Amino acid sequence: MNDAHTKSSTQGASWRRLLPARLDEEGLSQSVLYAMIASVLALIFLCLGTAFFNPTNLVSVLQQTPEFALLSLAMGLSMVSGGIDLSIIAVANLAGILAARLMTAEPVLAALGPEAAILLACLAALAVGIGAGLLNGIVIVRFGIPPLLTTLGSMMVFAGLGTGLTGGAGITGMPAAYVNVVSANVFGVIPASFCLVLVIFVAVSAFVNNSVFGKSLFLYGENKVAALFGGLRIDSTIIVSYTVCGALASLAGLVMLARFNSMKVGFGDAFQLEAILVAVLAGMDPDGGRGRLLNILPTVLLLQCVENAFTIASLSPFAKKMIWGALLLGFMALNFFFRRIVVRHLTALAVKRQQAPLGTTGIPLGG
Amino acid sequence: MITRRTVLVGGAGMLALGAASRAAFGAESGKKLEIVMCAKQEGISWFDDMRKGVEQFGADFGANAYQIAPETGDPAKQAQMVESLIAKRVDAILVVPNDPQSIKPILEKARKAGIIVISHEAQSLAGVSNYDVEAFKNEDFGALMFDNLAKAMGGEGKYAGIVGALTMETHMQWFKAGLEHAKKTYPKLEFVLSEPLEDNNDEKTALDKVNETLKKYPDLKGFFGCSVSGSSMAALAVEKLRRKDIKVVGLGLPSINGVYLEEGYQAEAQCWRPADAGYAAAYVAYKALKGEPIEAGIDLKRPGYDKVTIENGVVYGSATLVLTKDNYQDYKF
Amino acid sequence: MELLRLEGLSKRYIGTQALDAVDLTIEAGQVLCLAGANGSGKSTLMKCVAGGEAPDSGRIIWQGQAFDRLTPAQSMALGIEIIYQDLSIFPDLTVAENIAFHIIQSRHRGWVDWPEVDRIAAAALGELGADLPLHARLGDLPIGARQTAAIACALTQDCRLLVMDEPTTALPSRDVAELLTMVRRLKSKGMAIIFISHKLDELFEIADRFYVLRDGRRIGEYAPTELTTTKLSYLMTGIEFKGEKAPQAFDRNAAPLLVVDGLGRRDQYRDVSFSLRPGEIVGFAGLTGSGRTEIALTLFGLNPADAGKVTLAGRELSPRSPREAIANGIVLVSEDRHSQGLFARKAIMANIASTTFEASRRRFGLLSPASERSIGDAWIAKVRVKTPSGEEPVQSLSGGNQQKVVLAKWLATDPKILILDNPTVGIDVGSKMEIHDIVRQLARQGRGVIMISDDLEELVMSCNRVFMMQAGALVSEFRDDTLTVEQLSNGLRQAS
Amino acid sequence: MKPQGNGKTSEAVETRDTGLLARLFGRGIGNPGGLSLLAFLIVVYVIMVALRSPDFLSLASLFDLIRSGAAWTVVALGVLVVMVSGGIDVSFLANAILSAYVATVITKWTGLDSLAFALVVAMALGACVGAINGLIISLFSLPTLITTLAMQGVIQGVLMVFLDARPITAGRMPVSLRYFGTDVLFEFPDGPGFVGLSVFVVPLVVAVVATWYLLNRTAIGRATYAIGSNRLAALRCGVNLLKVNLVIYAYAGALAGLMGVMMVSDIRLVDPVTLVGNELFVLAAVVIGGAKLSGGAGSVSGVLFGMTLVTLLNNTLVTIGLSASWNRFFIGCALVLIASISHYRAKMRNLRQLNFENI
Repeated sequence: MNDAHTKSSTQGASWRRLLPARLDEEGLSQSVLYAMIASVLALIFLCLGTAFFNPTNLVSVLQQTPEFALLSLAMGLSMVSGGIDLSIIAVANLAGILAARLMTAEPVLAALGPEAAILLACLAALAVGIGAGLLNGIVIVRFGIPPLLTTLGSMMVFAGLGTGLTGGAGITGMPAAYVNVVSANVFGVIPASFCLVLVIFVAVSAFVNNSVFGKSLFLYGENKVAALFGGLRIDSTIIVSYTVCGALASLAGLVMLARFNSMKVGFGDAFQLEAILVAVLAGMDPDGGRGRLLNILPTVLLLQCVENAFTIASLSPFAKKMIWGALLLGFMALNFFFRRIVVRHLTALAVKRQQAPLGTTGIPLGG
Repeated sequence: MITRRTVLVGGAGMLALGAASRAAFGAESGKKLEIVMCAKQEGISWFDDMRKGVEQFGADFGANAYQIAPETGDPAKQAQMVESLIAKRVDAILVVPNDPQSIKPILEKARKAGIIVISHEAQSLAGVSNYDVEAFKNEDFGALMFDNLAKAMGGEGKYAGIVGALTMETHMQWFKAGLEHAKKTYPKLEFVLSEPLEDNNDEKTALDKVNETLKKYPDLKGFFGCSVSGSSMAALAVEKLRRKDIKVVGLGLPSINGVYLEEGYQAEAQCWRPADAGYAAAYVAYKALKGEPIEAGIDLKRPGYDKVTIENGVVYGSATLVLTKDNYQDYKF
Repeated sequence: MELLRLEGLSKRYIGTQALDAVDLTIEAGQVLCLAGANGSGKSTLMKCVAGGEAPDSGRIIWQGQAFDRLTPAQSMALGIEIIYQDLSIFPDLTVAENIAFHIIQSRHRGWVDWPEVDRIAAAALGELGADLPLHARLGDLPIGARQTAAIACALTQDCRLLVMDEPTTALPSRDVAELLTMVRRLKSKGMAIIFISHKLDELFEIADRFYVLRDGRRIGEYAPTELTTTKLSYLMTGIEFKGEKAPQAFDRNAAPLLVVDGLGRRDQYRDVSFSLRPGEIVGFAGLTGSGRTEIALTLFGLNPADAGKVTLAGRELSPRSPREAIANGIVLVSEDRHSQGLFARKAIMANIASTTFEASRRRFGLLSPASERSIGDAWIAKVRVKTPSGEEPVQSLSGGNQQKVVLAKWLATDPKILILDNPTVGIDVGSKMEIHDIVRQLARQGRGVIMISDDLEELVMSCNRVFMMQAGALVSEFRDDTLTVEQLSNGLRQAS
Repeated sequence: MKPQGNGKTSEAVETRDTGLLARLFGRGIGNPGGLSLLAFLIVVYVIMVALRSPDFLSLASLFDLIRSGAAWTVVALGVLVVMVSGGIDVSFLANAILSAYVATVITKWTGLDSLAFALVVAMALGACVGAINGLIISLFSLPTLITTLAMQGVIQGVLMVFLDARPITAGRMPVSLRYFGTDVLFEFPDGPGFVGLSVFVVPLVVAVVATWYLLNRTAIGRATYAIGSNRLAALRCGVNLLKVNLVIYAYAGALAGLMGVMMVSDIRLVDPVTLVGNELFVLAAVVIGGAKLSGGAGSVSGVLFGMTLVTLLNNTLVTIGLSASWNRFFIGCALVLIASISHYRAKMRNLRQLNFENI
């Protein structure tokens, strides 16, 4: 960090001294997010005390999080490119239904035995998620349909397919082995499914931040024309991003299947809009190009804590819905002001730099 | 730095808020038994009445009994709620599941945690929950519905019917038992559909489907509805067509179906009182918590539950209410 | 009669001081040509007048009435009309509605009278002598028609001052002549007209005054008789062009790097042939829309040709995507660096590394976290980007430094052929010189350079040869002794 | 975008569908190609249904279709107006039920048991809530989808928490509202019963005409298309974005209020937790009708066509003896198909014109 220019830029108004050394929207909204998390947790502590902050309850929060977290990650990932994926719940249901079918189908069990059948079912579910994501991505890229529209249509197609295949009925009675593995606890306390989520978050986030794919995706979200002119692999990047969304959704489906020991179209419908809310609250820019995927996890946990606290305090779930909506609106309004501050700051800065004398040193150009 | 300041300001606000909300929640209930009903969905009149029963029980027995429910009928949300209740270590969980199968693992977990679990409207959960409390035997309820239908139709004619969904356990039990019963008892009745219609418990869907069916089968003489939305919308459709010759029976609430009973668009409605069911379920949980015996013939202190029968972990009352033009006003739910 | 006076107008954006205390006066019945190089602040100045932008300081005085800023509605109510460079049309609306849009918004509030809209549109088009299908969706029509509609739209208003921002760029010469006739007629009716252009030759005959703007500052006002093309160029750029050029030494006998043979694309350009040797800088002059940029986009894989072939180092090539072009060593520094070249909110080093991370891909498509920084820092030093650190967002840089970042990102790919489309648009003189230096250095390293430019000096100074393009064809070639600004500008005048 | 500038003045105007459909559907707006496809789909489907059940081709079926689809179409028209401006609204159903609930309560409470009063209250409240949407969106230039999503939560919260809404059943509904849903304009005997044209056709026609008028005959309506088509150009032309947004979101809100009252009268039950969750279905119908998410395109006739298809699919299941299971699948397929055609065309056109912004 260059202190010189920061200092000079902060002389104007005293409030500027409150701002971080380098002004950028991402940093500001992240500060707000963590301030919000801290405040909400403090508020919950004030109201509920140990009724909320006890090990059992905290573990329970972790246990309830996995599918929601995976779906939110998928939603956040789709927002990186400035898109959105409304089909994730339908994909999760469809994948779960197929896995449930395979796990409970007599001929499969007879031919493969229970363990192999579970493995096959999981792979098949993943394949469904990947296939659905591929389809979304290809339609978006090839036909140029906006992602919102594509995934609205494909959501209906996938949910319709799931309903059609099952007649709307649930499939139950998963093998105990499967249910036990997913709902097991690591070290006896931490839910295995949450560990899985943690691993996936770290892996996806690390991969996106350090891979050609991730760089391309963020750059595409920032400016898709420049990405095209910059020779980035646009088509494959978008297709891969929706494929990963689909895969994450199918994982969420598998987790739900284990948690509920059954699967049916419509399980988790409520998560769809909540996942959008989480992603935006976590700082993912719906216009694309900005945000940190890893921030989604604390945000999901935050909302889950609120949800849990509301249940414990037996408050109306609609009050929770209202508070989330209001929080989101407030958060976006704040970001609006941050953007203004940043633009003003950069304008002042650039003018200052332009007026500075020309640089004289330089290394000769090499190949 | 912005973080620190925000936290400070936020913290001050929260202190105020926290104090206020603490006052609002009231003091912790201390040693009272905590019995929680997790209903299907918030904001529905059926469960509002059930809440009365649960709270009445709390008042009668000095227990901390209350009801919660998710804002949507999504089984995943309800499962999360029950899970939170387990973590809260309540003494008993009463549950009216949106999807009995999906909540099974969570109820098993609750049992493992030593919580008494009582289900309602979910016979398939018998054995998973400590007890499943039913207002009646579903088979009897279905047969009664078809008896009423036959009576209204004069024992002959074509009829059709609607359920919440073909995948809804209780509705299908009523329908199957009733159809079986009707085939044996009323040979002149004819069910014109291969399977009942589905309304997904949505009034608009029900209305459109019933309407379409009445148009397609103009010679229909009777209609049953296993869902409240189905039977009330069937009555409304009949009213819209002014076809009082079509007799509608089915599950109904005094508050919703009363008007149709009054005006003669619905012949009879039958139901059970949600408040009583809630009360009875809470009572069973209470007895289980107190270690009192739960056996056939005990009195759950509510009409219809004064002499329950027990079979395979299911507690049956005989709390069927048949609502007619004359008696629906006696009930306020 | 004085109509409009601007006093000390200033405006700055991220990256540039667009206007710096500008004063300007215009009277009724006067045609003022606002001259300046790209990025000199002409458009910003007019946006302030039209209410599209709010000036940071200064006053706008309209017939004695002073304003700190104008809103678009205010400006229109005063009788100021502007035709923007990007036309500001509504592609989804019909031609008639686009033309009569203001009338609908102001007069037809409660009941849009469509027959009258048609009449108004037809009348306005009639005045222009143009013929457009009134009920076609404007977005479906070619750019020329859209330009015509935009002008017709301005004519529907009770307009006292008409500002035209680069109005002739997309118009064929026939329409330019008609436009000038129109302008004379409007002028005789007492309307004031401001022409914004950096290609003023065509306007010498109608302009009453030239007003020259450079780097956001007023340079001066001149009568047409005081000026020559050369003098105007000097005033606009601040560079005294001494008729010298710095020709690149290159091996004229070397095997050509790029051979373009009979290249054509329907409706854009046809039968284009030329070759490029290592170390050579070939220029393309001509009007916007003459096919220059279109050829560049073809070579860059974004605009597949219908006919002809391209041979790169002896190998035939028809890139279907920028990726393919880049892989073959062809890169394009496009004219519009904001939308096509830069990721504005991303760090400088991320911008520079954006072309190379494919190359530094390691196992599983992963990148080493340090590579971005090392590539970024190296190139920031090489092209002398003025920044405290590579982590700054690229939007915090001045225009010239932004362009250096664009150059750096392409140089990082070690290209064989560099296509530059107006590489010094809207950047300050200092950076401009530096960029020219860089380009010459690149040529010395044996790369081929194609330079498209509206700036004739730039072409003369840098290029070994310059092609003149007109209506999709190469019409003449300038080299050696014919490659002078005078010759080029004569050629350009003939071409338009 | 400079690269657009190419010497194409001589290029012929791209051939467009200027047939009867195009002329019917207004001034080159919307997507006549897509609409003719949609009309074709509807006709084919009707023929299919009629082959299975010849009785289907009757006035009774038509009247049923109108009654059943009226409320949804009314709210879809509001969605259309917002979509034309390039926005998207998902709070309209929450708004509808809030408005209907409050209108019912106020009608009961004041004893002014008149339909007109209830409608005025509901539409006024709906318009206010809609205007709040428009205000927030304009003031902070927020993405419309997320904003209205948040608003949906807020509206539902206000309804359930602050107003403590509980279902109002048929017996307790104001008489005027009770019979709004069953009244018919005219009727004639049909077999054992009656066939009547529901009074819903009145608000439906009013909404259709009003929306058509707003979009095609008022300056605000044209400004709405302009904003959706090119926001920057609209601003430069002096279009007051705040005003237009306030008007269109308030209009959408008013239609939501109207729809809410129609819906509760239709099913004779004011259920505060109903409706919400069906937003995407309405959006789908509007998009099937040719509205573009990016704005600038969409027509009233398109909405009518889209809603006709969706309502037909929903209301013929019993007739053709299909379960509802595949319903969503078909609607989804229709959506993707129709969107593919129009967007693919636009993409190719943009590529040819060297416009890389919208591909």
